[in-house]
Amino acid sequence: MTTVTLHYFALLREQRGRSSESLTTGAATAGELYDELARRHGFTLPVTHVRVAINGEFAAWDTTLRTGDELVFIPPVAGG
Amino acid sequence: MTTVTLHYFALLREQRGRSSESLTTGAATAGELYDELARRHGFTLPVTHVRVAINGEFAAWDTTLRTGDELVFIPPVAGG
Amino acid sequence: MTFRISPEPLDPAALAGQLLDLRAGAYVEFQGRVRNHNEGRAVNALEYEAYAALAEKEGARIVAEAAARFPILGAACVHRVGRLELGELAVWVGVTSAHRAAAFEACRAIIDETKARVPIWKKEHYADGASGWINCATAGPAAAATATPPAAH
Amino acid sequence: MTFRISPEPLDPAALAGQLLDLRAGAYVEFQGRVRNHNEGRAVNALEYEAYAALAEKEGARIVAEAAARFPILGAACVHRVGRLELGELAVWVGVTSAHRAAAFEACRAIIDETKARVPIWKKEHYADGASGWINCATAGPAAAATATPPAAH
Repeated sequence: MTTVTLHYFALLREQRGRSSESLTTGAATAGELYDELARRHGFTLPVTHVRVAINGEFAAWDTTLRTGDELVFIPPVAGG
Repeated sequence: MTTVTLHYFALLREQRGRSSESLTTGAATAGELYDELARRHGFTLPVTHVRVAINGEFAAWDTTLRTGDELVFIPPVAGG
Repeated sequence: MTFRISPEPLDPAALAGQLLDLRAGAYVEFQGRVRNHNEGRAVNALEYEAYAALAEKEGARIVAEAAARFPILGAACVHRVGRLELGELAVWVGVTSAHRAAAFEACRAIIDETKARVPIWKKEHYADGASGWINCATAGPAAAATATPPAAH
Repeated sequence: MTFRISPEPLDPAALAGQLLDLRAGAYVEFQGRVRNHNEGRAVNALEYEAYAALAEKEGARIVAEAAARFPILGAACVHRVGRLELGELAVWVGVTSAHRAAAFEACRAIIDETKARVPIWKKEHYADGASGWINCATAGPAAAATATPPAAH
Protein backbone atom coordinates (compact mmCIF):
# COMPACT_ATOMS: atom_id res chain seq x y z
CA MET A 1 0.00 0.00 0.00
CA THR A 2 1.21 3.51 -0.77
CA THR A 3 -0.01 6.85 0.55
CA VAL A 4 -0.22 9.67 -1.99
CA THR A 5 -1.63 13.18 -2.20
CA LEU A 6 -4.07 14.12 -4.96
CA HIS A 7 -5.04 17.56 -6.24
CA TYR A 8 -8.16 17.95 -8.37
CA PHE A 9 -8.94 20.63 -10.95
CA ALA A 10 -11.92 21.65 -13.07
CA LEU A 11 -14.42 18.88 -13.88
CA LEU A 12 -12.58 16.32 -11.73
CA ARG A 13 -12.60 18.70 -8.76
CA GLU A 14 -16.34 19.10 -9.12
CA GLN A 15 -16.98 15.38 -9.55
CA ARG A 16 -14.77 14.53 -6.58
CA GLY A 17 -16.32 17.35 -4.53
CA ARG A 18 -12.96 18.52 -3.18
CA SER A 19 -9.66 20.09 -4.27
CA SER A 20 -7.23 17.67 -2.67
CA GLU A 21 -6.95 14.63 -0.48
CA SER A 22 -4.43 12.20 0.91
CA LEU A 23 -5.21 8.52 0.42
CA THR A 24 -3.75 5.09 0.88
CA THR A 25 -4.21 2.77 -2.07
CA GLY A 26 -3.39 -0.70 -3.27
CA ALA A 27 -3.06 0.58 -6.86
CA ALA A 28 0.41 -0.08 -8.20
CA THR A 29 0.42 2.59 -10.94
CA ALA A 30 -1.08 6.02 -11.64
CA GLY A 31 -3.39 4.42 -14.20
CA GLU A 32 -4.71 1.84 -11.73
CA LEU A 33 -5.36 4.62 -9.22
CA TYR A 34 -7.35 6.65 -11.77
CA ASP A 35 -9.48 3.59 -12.56
CA GLU A 36 -10.09 2.97 -8.86
CA LEU A 37 -11.12 6.59 -8.21
CA ALA A 38 -13.18 6.86 -11.42
CA ARG A 39 -15.28 3.88 -10.28
CA ARG A 40 -15.58 5.18 -6.73
CA HIS A 41 -16.49 8.80 -7.59
CA GLY A 42 -18.15 8.42 -11.00
CA PHE A 43 -15.56 10.37 -13.01
CA THR A 44 -17.01 10.67 -16.51
CA LEU A 45 -13.72 11.28 -18.37
CA PRO A 46 -12.26 8.08 -19.79
CA VAL A 47 -8.59 7.61 -18.93
CA THR A 48 -7.75 8.16 -22.62
CA HIS A 49 -8.88 11.81 -22.24
CA VAL A 50 -6.89 12.44 -19.08
CA ARG A 51 -3.17 12.91 -18.43
CA VAL A 52 -1.36 12.58 -15.14
CA ALA A 53 1.31 14.68 -13.47
CA ILE A 54 3.41 13.25 -10.66
CA ASN A 55 5.43 15.56 -8.40
CA GLY A 56 4.91 18.52 -10.72
CA GLU A 57 5.72 16.90 -14.08
CA PHE A 58 3.74 15.09 -16.74
CA ALA A 59 4.20 11.34 -16.26
CA ALA A 60 3.23 8.04 -17.90
CA TRP A 61 0.15 6.19 -16.69
CA ASP A 62 2.24 3.09 -15.92
CA THR A 63 4.48 4.98 -13.48
CA THR A 64 4.75 3.04 -10.22
CA LEU A 65 3.31 4.90 -7.24
CA ARG A 66 5.52 5.65 -4.27
CA THR A 67 4.49 6.88 -0.85
CA GLY A 68 4.71 10.67 -0.75
CA ASP A 69 3.92 11.18 -4.45
CA GLU A 70 1.75 14.16 -5.39
CA LEU A 71 -0.61 13.33 -8.25
CA VAL A 72 -2.75 15.51 -10.44
CA PHE A 73 -5.14 14.07 -13.01
CA ILE A 74 -5.33 16.52 -15.91
CA PRO A 75 -8.63 16.81 -17.82
CA PRO A 76 -8.52 17.99 -21.47
CA VAL A 77 -7.01 21.48 -21.39
CA ALA A 78 -8.81 24.54 -22.75
CA GLY A 79 -6.72 27.65 -22.24
CA GLY A 80 -6.96 30.77 -24.33
CA MET B 1 1.04 71.16 -75.86
CA THR B 2 -0.62 70.35 -72.51
CA THR B 3 -0.26 72.03 -69.13
CA VAL B 4 -0.13 69.70 -66.11
CA THR B 5 0.66 69.91 -62.40
CA LEU B 6 3.33 67.69 -60.86
CA HIS B 7 3.86 66.76 -57.20
CA TYR B 8 7.17 65.24 -56.14
CA PHE B 9 7.90 62.98 -53.19
CA ALA B 10 10.95 61.48 -51.51
CA LEU B 11 14.01 60.98 -53.76
CA LEU B 12 12.33 62.64 -56.76
CA ARG B 13 11.42 65.69 -54.64
CA GLU B 14 15.05 66.02 -53.59
CA GLN B 15 16.40 65.51 -57.11
CA ARG B 16 13.90 68.01 -58.53
CA GLY B 17 14.56 70.44 -55.69
CA ARG B 18 10.88 71.24 -55.18
CA SER B 19 7.57 69.65 -54.12
CA SER B 20 5.38 70.68 -57.02
CA GLU B 21 5.27 72.64 -60.23
CA SER B 22 3.02 73.42 -63.14
CA LEU B 23 4.49 72.90 -66.60
CA THR B 24 3.61 72.94 -70.27
CA THR B 25 4.95 70.00 -72.22
CA GLY B 26 4.99 68.50 -75.68
CA ALA B 27 5.05 64.99 -74.20
CA ALA B 28 2.02 63.00 -75.31
CA THR B 29 2.00 60.43 -72.48
CA ALA B 30 2.96 60.19 -68.82
CA GLY B 31 5.91 58.01 -69.79
CA GLU B 32 7.23 60.55 -72.30
CA LEU B 33 6.94 63.25 -69.64
CA TYR B 34 8.94 61.20 -67.12
CA ASP B 35 11.69 60.65 -69.72
CA GLU B 36 11.78 64.38 -70.51
CA LEU B 37 12.04 65.37 -66.83
CA ALA B 38 14.51 62.61 -65.99
CA ARG B 39 16.89 63.96 -68.64
CA ARG B 40 16.36 67.56 -67.59
CA HIS B 41 16.75 67.04 -63.82
CA GLY B 42 18.98 63.99 -63.65
CA PHE B 43 16.48 61.63 -62.00
CA THR B 44 18.41 58.45 -61.18
CA LEU B 45 15.43 56.08 -60.98
CA PRO B 46 14.81 54.25 -64.27
CA VAL B 47 11.19 54.42 -65.40
CA THR B 48 10.88 50.68 -64.71
CA HIS B 49 11.29 51.43 -60.96
CA VAL B 50 8.71 54.21 -60.92
CA ARG B 51 4.90 54.21 -61.11
CA VAL B 52 2.66 57.10 -62.01
CA ALA B 53 -0.58 58.38 -60.52
CA ILE B 54 -2.85 60.70 -62.50
CA ASN B 55 -5.57 62.67 -60.75
CA GLY B 56 -5.23 60.64 -57.56
CA GLU B 57 -5.16 57.12 -59.03
CA PHE B 58 -2.48 54.77 -60.26
CA ALA B 59 -2.34 54.97 -64.06
CA ALA B 60 -0.55 53.37 -67.01
CA TRP B 61 2.58 55.01 -68.43
CA ASP B 62 0.97 55.24 -71.89
CA THR B 63 -1.95 57.33 -70.59
CA THR B 64 -2.43 60.42 -72.83
CA LEU B 65 -1.86 63.67 -70.97
CA ARG B 66 -4.64 66.24 -70.86
CA THR B 67 -4.42 69.84 -69.73
CA GLY B 68 -5.30 70.10 -66.05
CA ASP B 69 -4.01 66.62 -65.12
CA GLU B 70 -2.28 66.23 -61.75
CA LEU B 71 0.63 63.79 -61.95
CA VAL B 72 2.71 62.11 -59.27
CA PHE B 73 5.71 59.94 -60.08
CA ILE B 74 5.95 57.23 -57.41
CA PRO B 75 9.42 55.99 -56.44
CA PRO B 76 9.71 52.45 -55.01
CA VAL B 77 7.62 52.43 -51.82
CA ALA B 78 9.05 51.56 -48.42
CA GLY B 79 6.38 51.87 -45.77
CA GLY B 80 6.41 50.00 -42.46
CA MET C 1 11.12 35.04 -22.27
CA THR C 2 8.43 34.47 -19.66
CA PHE C 3 5.12 32.69 -19.07
CA ARG C 4 2.91 33.61 -16.14
CA ILE C 5 -0.48 32.73 -14.67
CA SER C 6 -2.27 35.78 -13.26
CA PRO C 7 -5.29 35.98 -10.98
CA GLU C 8 -5.28 39.77 -11.56
CA PRO C 9 -6.67 41.52 -14.67
CA LEU C 10 -4.08 41.89 -17.46
CA ASP C 11 -2.87 45.32 -18.62
CA PRO C 12 -1.78 44.90 -22.26
CA ALA C 13 -0.04 48.29 -22.46
CA ALA C 14 2.12 47.51 -19.44
CA LEU C 15 2.88 44.01 -20.70
CA ALA C 16 3.87 45.29 -24.15
CA GLY C 17 6.06 47.96 -22.56
CA GLN C 18 8.22 45.30 -20.94
CA LEU C 19 9.19 43.99 -24.39
CA LEU C 20 10.38 47.32 -25.85
CA ASP C 21 13.76 46.81 -27.50
CA LEU C 22 15.58 49.22 -29.83
CA ARG C 23 16.81 46.27 -31.90
CA ALA C 24 13.18 45.27 -32.62
CA GLY C 25 11.58 46.49 -35.84
CA ALA C 26 8.55 44.27 -35.33
CA TYR C 27 6.17 43.55 -32.47
CA VAL C 28 3.23 41.14 -32.75
CA GLU C 29 0.63 40.73 -30.03
CA PHE C 30 -2.23 38.30 -29.53
CA GLN C 31 -5.12 38.90 -27.16
CA GLY C 32 -7.70 36.23 -26.38
CA ARG C 33 -10.85 37.81 -24.97
CA VAL C 34 -14.12 36.45 -23.58
CA ARG C 35 -16.58 36.54 -26.45
CA ASN C 36 -20.34 36.61 -26.08
CA HIS C 37 -21.01 33.33 -27.86
CA ASN C 38 -19.53 29.88 -28.46
CA GLU C 39 -20.78 27.30 -30.93
CA GLY C 40 -24.10 29.08 -31.25
CA ARG C 41 -24.77 29.57 -27.51
CA ALA C 42 -24.88 32.96 -25.79
CA VAL C 43 -22.14 33.17 -23.14
CA ASN C 44 -22.40 35.33 -20.00
CA ALA C 45 -19.01 34.74 -18.36
CA LEU C 46 -16.06 32.38 -18.20
CA GLU C 47 -14.15 30.77 -15.40
CA TYR C 48 -10.51 29.77 -15.88
CA GLU C 49 -8.70 27.42 -13.54
CA ALA C 50 -5.04 26.43 -13.81
CA TYR C 51 -2.68 23.95 -12.24
CA ALA C 52 -0.41 26.95 -11.85
CA ALA C 53 2.92 25.30 -11.01
CA LEU C 54 2.85 22.95 -14.00
CA ALA C 55 1.18 25.55 -16.26
CA GLU C 56 4.06 27.98 -15.71
CA LYS C 57 6.63 25.22 -16.26
CA GLU C 58 4.99 24.00 -19.49
CA GLY C 59 4.36 27.58 -20.63
CA ALA C 60 8.03 28.49 -20.12
CA ARG C 61 8.98 25.50 -22.26
CA ILE C 62 6.63 26.70 -25.02
CA VAL C 63 8.14 30.18 -25.03
CA ALA C 64 11.67 28.73 -25.03
CA GLU C 65 10.79 26.43 -27.94
CA ALA C 66 9.53 29.42 -29.95
CA ALA C 67 12.73 31.32 -29.19
CA ALA C 68 14.80 28.35 -30.40
CA ARG C 69 12.74 27.92 -33.58
CA PHE C 70 12.34 31.56 -34.71
CA PRO C 71 14.84 34.49 -34.71
CA ILE C 72 13.02 36.55 -32.08
CA LEU C 73 14.33 39.05 -29.54
CA GLY C 74 11.73 38.71 -26.79
CA ALA C 75 8.51 36.84 -26.01
CA ALA C 76 6.05 36.68 -23.14
CA CYS C 77 2.71 35.09 -22.41
CA VAL C 78 0.35 35.70 -19.50
CA HIS C 79 -2.85 33.73 -18.87
CA ARG C 80 -5.56 34.98 -16.56
CA VAL C 81 -7.39 32.74 -14.10
CA GLY C 82 -10.62 33.28 -12.15
CA ARG C 83 -14.03 34.50 -13.26
CA LEU C 84 -13.98 36.76 -16.34
CA GLU C 85 -16.78 38.87 -17.73
CA LEU C 86 -17.53 39.42 -21.44
CA GLY C 87 -14.77 41.32 -23.23
CA GLU C 88 -12.15 40.67 -20.55
CA LEU C 89 -8.63 39.69 -21.54
CA ALA C 90 -8.00 35.96 -20.90
CA VAL C 91 -4.59 35.48 -22.52
CA TRP C 92 -1.94 37.83 -23.86
CA VAL C 93 1.11 36.99 -26.02
CA GLY C 94 3.72 39.52 -27.17
CA VAL C 95 6.76 38.88 -29.38
CA THR C 96 9.50 41.19 -30.69
CA SER C 97 11.91 40.52 -33.56
CA ALA C 98 14.10 42.41 -36.01
CA HIS C 99 11.85 41.44 -38.95
CA ARG C 100 8.14 40.74 -38.91
CA ALA C 101 7.90 37.14 -40.16
CA ALA C 102 9.52 35.72 -37.03
CA ALA C 103 7.31 37.71 -34.66
CA PHE C 104 4.12 36.61 -36.43
CA GLU C 105 5.15 32.95 -36.53
CA ALA C 106 6.42 32.79 -32.97
CA CYS C 107 3.33 34.56 -31.60
CA ARG C 108 1.07 32.11 -33.42
CA ALA C 109 3.11 29.11 -32.22
CA ILE C 110 3.01 30.27 -28.60
CA ILE C 111 -0.76 30.69 -28.48
CA ASP C 112 -1.38 27.45 -30.40
CA GLU C 113 0.86 25.43 -28.08
CA THR C 114 -0.51 27.15 -24.99
CA LYS C 115 -4.03 26.16 -25.91
CA ALA C 116 -2.95 22.59 -26.68
CA ARG C 117 -0.58 21.82 -23.80
CA VAL C 118 -0.86 24.10 -20.78
CA PRO C 119 -3.01 22.75 -17.90
CA ILE C 120 -5.66 25.48 -17.88
CA TRP C 121 -9.39 24.77 -17.97
CA LYS C 122 -12.31 26.90 -19.05
CA LYS C 123 -15.88 26.71 -17.80
CA GLU C 124 -18.48 28.59 -19.81
CA HIS C 125 -21.53 30.07 -18.14
CA TYR C 126 -24.38 30.36 -20.64
CA ALA C 127 -27.20 32.86 -20.87
CA ASP C 128 -29.71 30.02 -20.31
CA GLY C 129 -28.19 29.27 -16.89
CA ALA C 130 -26.28 26.14 -17.90
CA SER C 131 -22.51 25.83 -17.62
CA GLY C 132 -19.89 23.39 -18.73
CA TRP C 133 -16.15 22.65 -18.82
CA ILE C 134 -14.93 23.01 -22.40
CA ASN C 135 -13.53 19.83 -24.03
CA CYS C 136 -14.80 17.70 -21.12
CA ALA C 137 -18.08 16.54 -22.64
CA THR C 138 -18.34 12.73 -22.63
CA ALA C 139 -20.97 10.09 -23.18
CA GLY C 140 -21.57 10.17 -19.42
CA PRO C 141 -23.99 12.35 -17.44
CA ALA C 142 -21.65 15.39 -17.59
CA ALA C 143 -22.17 15.61 -21.33
CA ALA C 144 -25.55 17.29 -21.09
CA ALA C 145 -24.10 20.53 -19.75
CA THR C 146 -21.67 21.08 -22.62
CA ALA C 147 -23.50 19.59 -25.58
CA THR C 148 -24.39 21.97 -28.39
CA PRO C 149 -28.18 22.41 -28.52
CA PRO C 150 -29.97 21.31 -31.70
CA ALA C 151 -30.45 23.98 -34.37
CA ALA C 152 -33.27 26.35 -33.52
CA HIS C 153 -36.52 25.60 -35.26
CA MET D 1 -12.24 49.03 -41.46
CA THR D 2 -9.94 52.06 -41.77
CA PHE D 3 -6.51 53.11 -43.00
CA ARG D 4 -5.03 56.41 -41.98
CA ILE D 5 -1.83 58.45 -42.39
CA SER D 6 -0.86 60.30 -39.21
CA PRO D 7 1.66 63.09 -38.70
CA GLU D 8 1.06 62.71 -34.93
CA PRO D 9 2.61 59.99 -32.72
CA LEU D 10 0.50 56.81 -32.56
CA ASP D 11 -1.08 55.64 -29.30
CA PRO D 12 -1.47 51.84 -29.61
CA ALA D 13 -3.73 51.50 -26.55
CA ALA D 14 -6.19 54.05 -27.90
CA LEU D 15 -6.09 52.49 -31.38
CA ALA D 16 -6.70 48.99 -30.00
CA GLY D 17 -9.57 50.29 -27.87
CA GLN D 18 -11.46 51.37 -30.98
CA LEU D 19 -11.59 47.74 -32.15
CA LEU D 20 -13.07 46.26 -28.96
CA ASP D 21 -16.02 44.01 -29.90
CA LEU D 22 -17.81 41.53 -27.64
CA ARG D 23 -18.13 39.12 -30.58
CA ALA D 24 -14.33 39.01 -30.91
CA GLY D 25 -12.46 36.19 -29.18
CA ALA D 26 -9.20 37.12 -30.90
CA TYR D 27 -7.24 40.31 -31.43
CA VAL D 28 -3.91 40.44 -33.28
CA GLU D 29 -1.75 43.55 -33.47
CA PHE D 30 1.36 44.41 -35.44
CA GLN D 31 3.68 47.29 -34.56
CA GLY D 32 6.51 48.40 -36.81
CA ARG D 33 9.05 50.43 -34.85
CA VAL D 34 12.23 52.30 -35.74
CA ARG D 35 15.07 49.92 -35.00
CA ASN D 36 18.63 50.95 -34.36
CA HIS D 37 20.17 49.14 -37.34
CA ASN D 38 19.44 48.13 -40.91
CA GLU D 39 21.53 45.79 -43.04
CA GLY D 40 24.49 46.16 -40.76
CA ARG D 41 24.42 49.97 -40.42
CA ALA D 42 23.65 51.86 -37.20
CA VAL D 43 20.52 53.98 -37.67
CA ASN D 44 19.85 57.22 -35.76
CA ALA D 45 16.41 58.20 -37.03
CA LEU D 46 13.92 57.72 -39.84
CA GLU D 47 11.90 60.05 -41.97
CA TYR D 48 8.62 58.88 -43.53
CA GLU D 49 6.91 60.74 -46.31
CA ALA D 50 3.56 59.79 -47.89
CA TYR D 51 1.46 60.77 -50.85
CA ALA D 52 -1.35 60.91 -48.30
CA ALA D 53 -4.42 61.05 -50.55
CA LEU D 54 -3.44 58.02 -52.61
CA ALA D 55 -1.92 56.23 -49.60
CA GLU D 56 -5.23 56.37 -47.72
CA LYS D 57 -7.13 55.24 -50.82
CA GLU D 58 -4.79 52.29 -51.49
CA GLY D 59 -4.63 51.45 -47.77
CA ALA D 60 -8.43 51.36 -47.54
CA ARG D 61 -8.46 48.92 -50.46
CA ILE D 62 -5.93 46.70 -48.68
CA VAL D 63 -8.02 46.60 -45.50
CA ALA D 64 -11.18 45.90 -47.51
CA GLU D 65 -9.43 43.07 -49.38
CA ALA D 66 -8.41 41.47 -46.09
CA ALA D 67 -11.98 41.75 -44.81
CA ALA D 68 -13.25 40.04 -47.96
CA ARG D 69 -10.66 37.27 -47.80
CA PHE D 70 -10.72 36.41 -44.07
CA PRO D 71 -13.65 36.12 -41.61
CA ILE D 72 -12.70 39.12 -39.47
CA LEU D 73 -14.84 41.51 -37.45
CA GLY D 74 -12.72 44.66 -37.59
CA ALA D 75 -9.38 45.90 -38.93
CA ALA D 76 -7.46 49.16 -38.92
CA CYS D 77 -4.04 50.39 -39.98
CA VAL D 78 -2.36 53.71 -39.22
CA HIS D 79 0.98 54.79 -40.67
CA ARG D 80 3.03 57.60 -39.18
CA VAL D 81 4.79 60.24 -41.27
CA GLY D 82 7.50 62.74 -40.37
CA ARG D 83 10.76 62.31 -38.50
CA LEU D 84 10.82 59.39 -36.04
CA GLU D 85 13.39 58.64 -33.38
CA LEU D 86 14.65 55.17 -32.43
CA GLY D 87 11.94 53.01 -30.88
CA GLU D 88 9.06 55.15 -32.16
CA LEU D 89 5.99 53.50 -33.64
CA ALA D 90 5.93 53.83 -37.46
CA VAL D 91 2.99 51.61 -38.36
CA TRP D 92 0.21 49.91 -36.39
CA VAL D 93 -2.22 47.22 -37.57
CA GLY D 94 -5.03 45.76 -35.42
CA VAL D 95 -7.50 43.01 -36.37
CA THR D 96 -10.35 41.35 -34.45
CA SER D 97 -12.08 38.07 -35.27
CA ALA D 98 -14.15 35.37 -33.59
CA HIS D 99 -11.30 32.82 -33.95
CA ARG D 100 -7.58 33.50 -34.01
CA ALA D 101 -6.51 32.14 -37.41
CA ALA D 102 -8.36 34.85 -39.33
CA ALA D 103 -6.96 37.67 -37.18
CA PHE D 104 -3.36 36.43 -37.61
CA GLU D 105 -3.70 35.96 -41.35
CA ALA D 106 -5.49 39.24 -42.02
CA CYS D 107 -3.04 41.23 -39.88
CA ARG D 108 -0.10 39.72 -41.76
CA ALA D 109 -1.75 40.37 -45.14
CA ILE D 110 -2.46 44.01 -44.27
CA ILE D 111 1.11 44.82 -43.24
CA ASP D 112 2.61 42.87 -46.17
CA GLU D 113 0.41 44.66 -48.73
CA THR D 114 0.91 48.03 -47.05
CA LYS D 115 4.67 47.70 -47.37
CA ALA D 116 4.37 46.58 -50.99
CA ARG D 117 1.73 48.93 -52.36
CA VAL D 118 1.09 52.08 -50.32
CA PRO D 119 2.94 55.23 -51.51
CA ILE D 120 5.02 55.85 -48.40
CA TRP D 121 8.78 56.37 -48.46
CA LYS D 122 11.41 55.93 -45.81
CA LYS D 123 14.70 57.78 -45.49
CA GLU D 124 17.21 56.37 -43.06
CA HIS D 125 19.64 58.61 -41.21
CA TYR D 126 22.76 56.68 -40.26
CA ALA D 127 25.09 57.11 -37.31
CA ASP D 128 27.93 57.95 -39.72
CA GLY D 129 26.02 61.01 -41.00
CA ALA D 130 24.90 59.52 -44.31
CA SER D 131 21.26 59.10 -45.26
CA GLY D 132 19.33 57.42 -48.02
CA TRP D 133 15.87 56.63 -49.36
CA ILE D 134 15.20 52.91 -48.92
CA ASN D 135 14.67 50.90 -52.14
CA CYS D 136 15.81 53.88 -54.25
CA ALA D 137 19.45 52.94 -54.75
CA THR D 138 20.36 52.79 -58.44
CA ALA D 139 23.50 52.56 -60.54
CA GLY D 140 23.47 56.37 -60.67
CA PRO D 141 25.10 58.85 -58.28
CA ALA D 142 22.30 58.48 -55.69
CA ALA D 143 23.34 54.89 -55.07
CA ALA D 144 26.32 55.79 -52.91
CA ALA D 145 24.17 57.01 -50.04
CA THR D 146 22.24 53.76 -49.61
CA ALA D 147 24.80 51.16 -50.55
CA THR D 148 25.80 48.72 -47.82
CA PRO D 149 29.39 49.38 -46.76
CA PRO D 150 31.94 46.59 -47.28
CA ALA D 151 32.45 44.22 -44.35
CA ALA D 152 34.68 45.75 -41.66
CA HIS D 153 38.26 44.59 -41.73
